Amino acid sequence: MHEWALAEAVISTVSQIAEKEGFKQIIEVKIKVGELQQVELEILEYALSQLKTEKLEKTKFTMEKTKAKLKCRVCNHEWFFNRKKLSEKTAEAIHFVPEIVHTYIQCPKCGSPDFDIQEGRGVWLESIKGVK
Amino acid sequence: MHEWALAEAVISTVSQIAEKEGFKQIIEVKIKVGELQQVELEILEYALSQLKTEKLEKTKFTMEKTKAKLKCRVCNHEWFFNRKKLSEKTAEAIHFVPEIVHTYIQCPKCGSPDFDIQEGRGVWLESIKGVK
Amino acid sequence: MIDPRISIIDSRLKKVNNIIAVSSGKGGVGKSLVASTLALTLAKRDYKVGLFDLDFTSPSTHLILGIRETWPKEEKGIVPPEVYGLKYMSIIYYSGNKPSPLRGTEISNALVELLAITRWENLDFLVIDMPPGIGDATLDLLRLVKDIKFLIVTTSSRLAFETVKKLAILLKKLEIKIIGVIENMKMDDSDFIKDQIEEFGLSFLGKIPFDNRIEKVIGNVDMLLATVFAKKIRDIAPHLEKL
Amino acid sequence: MIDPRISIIDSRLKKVNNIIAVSSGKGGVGKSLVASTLALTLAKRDYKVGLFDLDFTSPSTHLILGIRETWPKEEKGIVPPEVYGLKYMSIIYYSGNKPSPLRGTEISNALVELLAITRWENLDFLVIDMPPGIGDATLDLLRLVKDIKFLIVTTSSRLAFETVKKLAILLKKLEIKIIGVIENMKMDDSDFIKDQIEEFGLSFLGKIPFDNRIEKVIGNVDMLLATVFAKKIRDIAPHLEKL
Ligand SMILES: Nc1ncnc2c1ncn2[C@@H]1O[C@H](COP(=O)(O)OP(=O)(O)O)[C@@H](O)[C@H]1O
Ligand SMILES: Nc1ncnc2c1ncn2[C@@H]1O[C@H](COP(=O)(O)OP(=O)(O)O)[C@@H](O)[C@H]1O
Ligand SMILES: [Mg+2]
Ligand SMILES: [Mg+2]
Ligand SMILES: [Mg+2]
Ligand SMILES: [Mg+2]
Ligand code: NI
Ligand code: NI
Ligand SMILES: [Zn+2]
Ligand SMILES: [Zn+2]
Repeated sequence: MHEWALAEAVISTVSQIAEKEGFKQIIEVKIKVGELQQVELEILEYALSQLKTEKLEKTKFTMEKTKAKLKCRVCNHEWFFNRKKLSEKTAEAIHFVPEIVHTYIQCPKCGSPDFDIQEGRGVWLESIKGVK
Repeated sequence: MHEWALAEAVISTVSQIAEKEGFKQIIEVKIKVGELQQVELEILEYALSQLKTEKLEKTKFTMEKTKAKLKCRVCNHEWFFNRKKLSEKTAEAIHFVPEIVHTYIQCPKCGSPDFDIQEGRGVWLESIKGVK
Repeated sequence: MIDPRISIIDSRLKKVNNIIAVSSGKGGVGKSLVASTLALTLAKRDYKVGLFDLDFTSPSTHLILGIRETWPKEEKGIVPPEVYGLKYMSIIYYSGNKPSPLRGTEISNALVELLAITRWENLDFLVIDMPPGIGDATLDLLRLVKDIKFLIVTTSSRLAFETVKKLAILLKKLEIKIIGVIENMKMDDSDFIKDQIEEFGLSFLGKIPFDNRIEKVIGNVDMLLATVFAKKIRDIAPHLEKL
Repeated sequence: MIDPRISIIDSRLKKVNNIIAVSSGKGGVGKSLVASTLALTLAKRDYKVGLFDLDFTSPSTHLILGIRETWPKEEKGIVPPEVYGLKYMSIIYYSGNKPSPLRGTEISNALVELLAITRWENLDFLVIDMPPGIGDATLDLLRLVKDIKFLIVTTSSRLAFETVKKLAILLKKLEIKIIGVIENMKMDDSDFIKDQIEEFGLSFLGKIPFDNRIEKVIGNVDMLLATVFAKKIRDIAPHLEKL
């Protein structure tokens, strides 16, 4: 359940932004969760609900999963990350440190480990709405 | 006059694309030249005219300079590269290997050499128009 | 899109009193051996100590310590397991013995991730074993970790020392604390490096002799701590206790 | 936006017969000393040889060769100057002795630039001195340079060899030619590394003894070529002439 740590990061960032923008209440926070990291949305949601501060009492957290798109830097081939092909242990390693994908996955076309995670890595804040 | 080498790269790339797209003639090539590298447009233009292949006989090369925008990774400060502040030798080093700017320039706000060249580095092909 | 991880790093390290990057610019000067032995030495003196291997493409400290079959706990983040009295964190938990061909952006991203999710909690010292070069890992620590202090390792060779000078110039310019410089694998008694270091305004922390029996103790902590190498590190440790 | 540099690299290297990356994964094993001495040795045998220092944040070969006051010519690109019979290229022409704190993306970009504008012309051998680790420089060479061959350097230490194994596994998987492995700074006569290398299906090219007088010849090519180190490299050179 290291989703908790990521939720703390979300709350801390949102609070900082609220401070900076002078928001009294945060209305909505849109979060994108990349599939590569296999974060469990329910756990993330639960953690967020537990970590809520005053300004975040009424906040609606929306979460959207993004597919993990990989692109080979050698042959330009693009493909999607497929968790099902991996062992439990490998999937877990990628869950903690998504870059470790370079240790376990190669370009299906040319075999290179030199690819770019173009989309779908980790947790991102897409937008934050608040009232002043 | 290492602009010649860059012109060769442009011609080689344009020719490759013409081949791939099945262009018989290239009508227009738009080139962006970043200020950081201080490429001399006249020399680049001259080199291109000398290196023209058959398919490129009637090509119009348009060139646009882009200001070099730097952004500090530590404090997020953004600023523009100013060649005039540099010695002849330093400017020349950056002319050959633009990344060397990290050796000679620091963020004017926080002093860090850890900044991003956001725009205005090197020679880029913006678009290529041709007829089949 | 905003990366939420950056803002939490500070609070993850809040209860760490001293964060010490064992660094050099040059590879193969003994950074990993110094970092490991120093962390063990401080732990023996009853400090709470963490060791974080940041050399993601060629990690070594797990070999030096002889670590096997430990794994971090997952508990509201990652809790580094305790090995030989150290809270120990390395990418090898995730990469195993397999190659991890990582570009700089990936090293940077993995580093941010680990800083954001690792719960070091209370530590007197967090010793960081740095990769060679002045690249993403070094620049990210400078960017993300407040009050980071550098412990620099060199050998007597000009090839190492010229690189170390570059690192020192950079850190000085950025007004980063340099604890001092260790001259490792010393073969003679010359004061050449010491003099240059002091002229440069840095503390010279000591000379560690070249010891060709060191290889035999790789992987055995008790034997490592019985070497001359470890004795010299014990002599240097008080410089850190004073921080 | 298309980067035009990539497409010209191939033709810049067309007249180079053998491109040899002296590599290791591990730092401080002697890559730079091997690369420099090997390049000099091949040049002495009347081959046309280039030496390209790709360790951008801690370049060393200019110190080993004792290079000063040379500068590439600008002639439809950059023409590397000839020093001691070698066409010699290094970032120090541009960075001088100053620190160059470069992230991986910047190393990659500078590497592409230099490959795109440097006119090596006819060469029998281009020897490339690699940085430690498996990072941007290694991945870019694999991406951009056809027919690149690797010469791997290790020491007898497990700390070096474990990293070297990772590099070798990676290269083998990618079906990249590995010329062989050199065991440097050898202190005893054991065949441990040799046996493991051969078991792994690689050529073992030879052992180079540890020689504590090497430091005195840094910067002096004639003296360097008179060492046991250079003699061993001469014994290894035929492996390259057969390529
Ligand atoms: N004082 C010393 N005497 C002999 N060998 C040493 C000494 N210090 C380090 N070594 C050896 O030198 C090599 C490089 O050390 P390491 O700690 O891996 O350096 P780095 O982390 O800087 O690359 C290893 O094989 C190590 O065992
Ligand atoms: N055979 C050897 N005997 C003694 N010292 C050596 C030997 N080979 C290399 N060295 C020394 O070891 C250090 C590391 O060598 P270097 O070529 O810089 O390694 P790398 O390029 O792998 O970092 C240098 O100080 C060098 O002079
Ligand atoms: Mg603190
Ligand atoms: Mg190390
Ligand atoms: Mg060729
Ligand atoms: Mg080197
Ligand atoms: Ni988890
Ligand atoms: Ni020029
Ligand atoms: Zn591919
Ligand atoms: Zn700044």
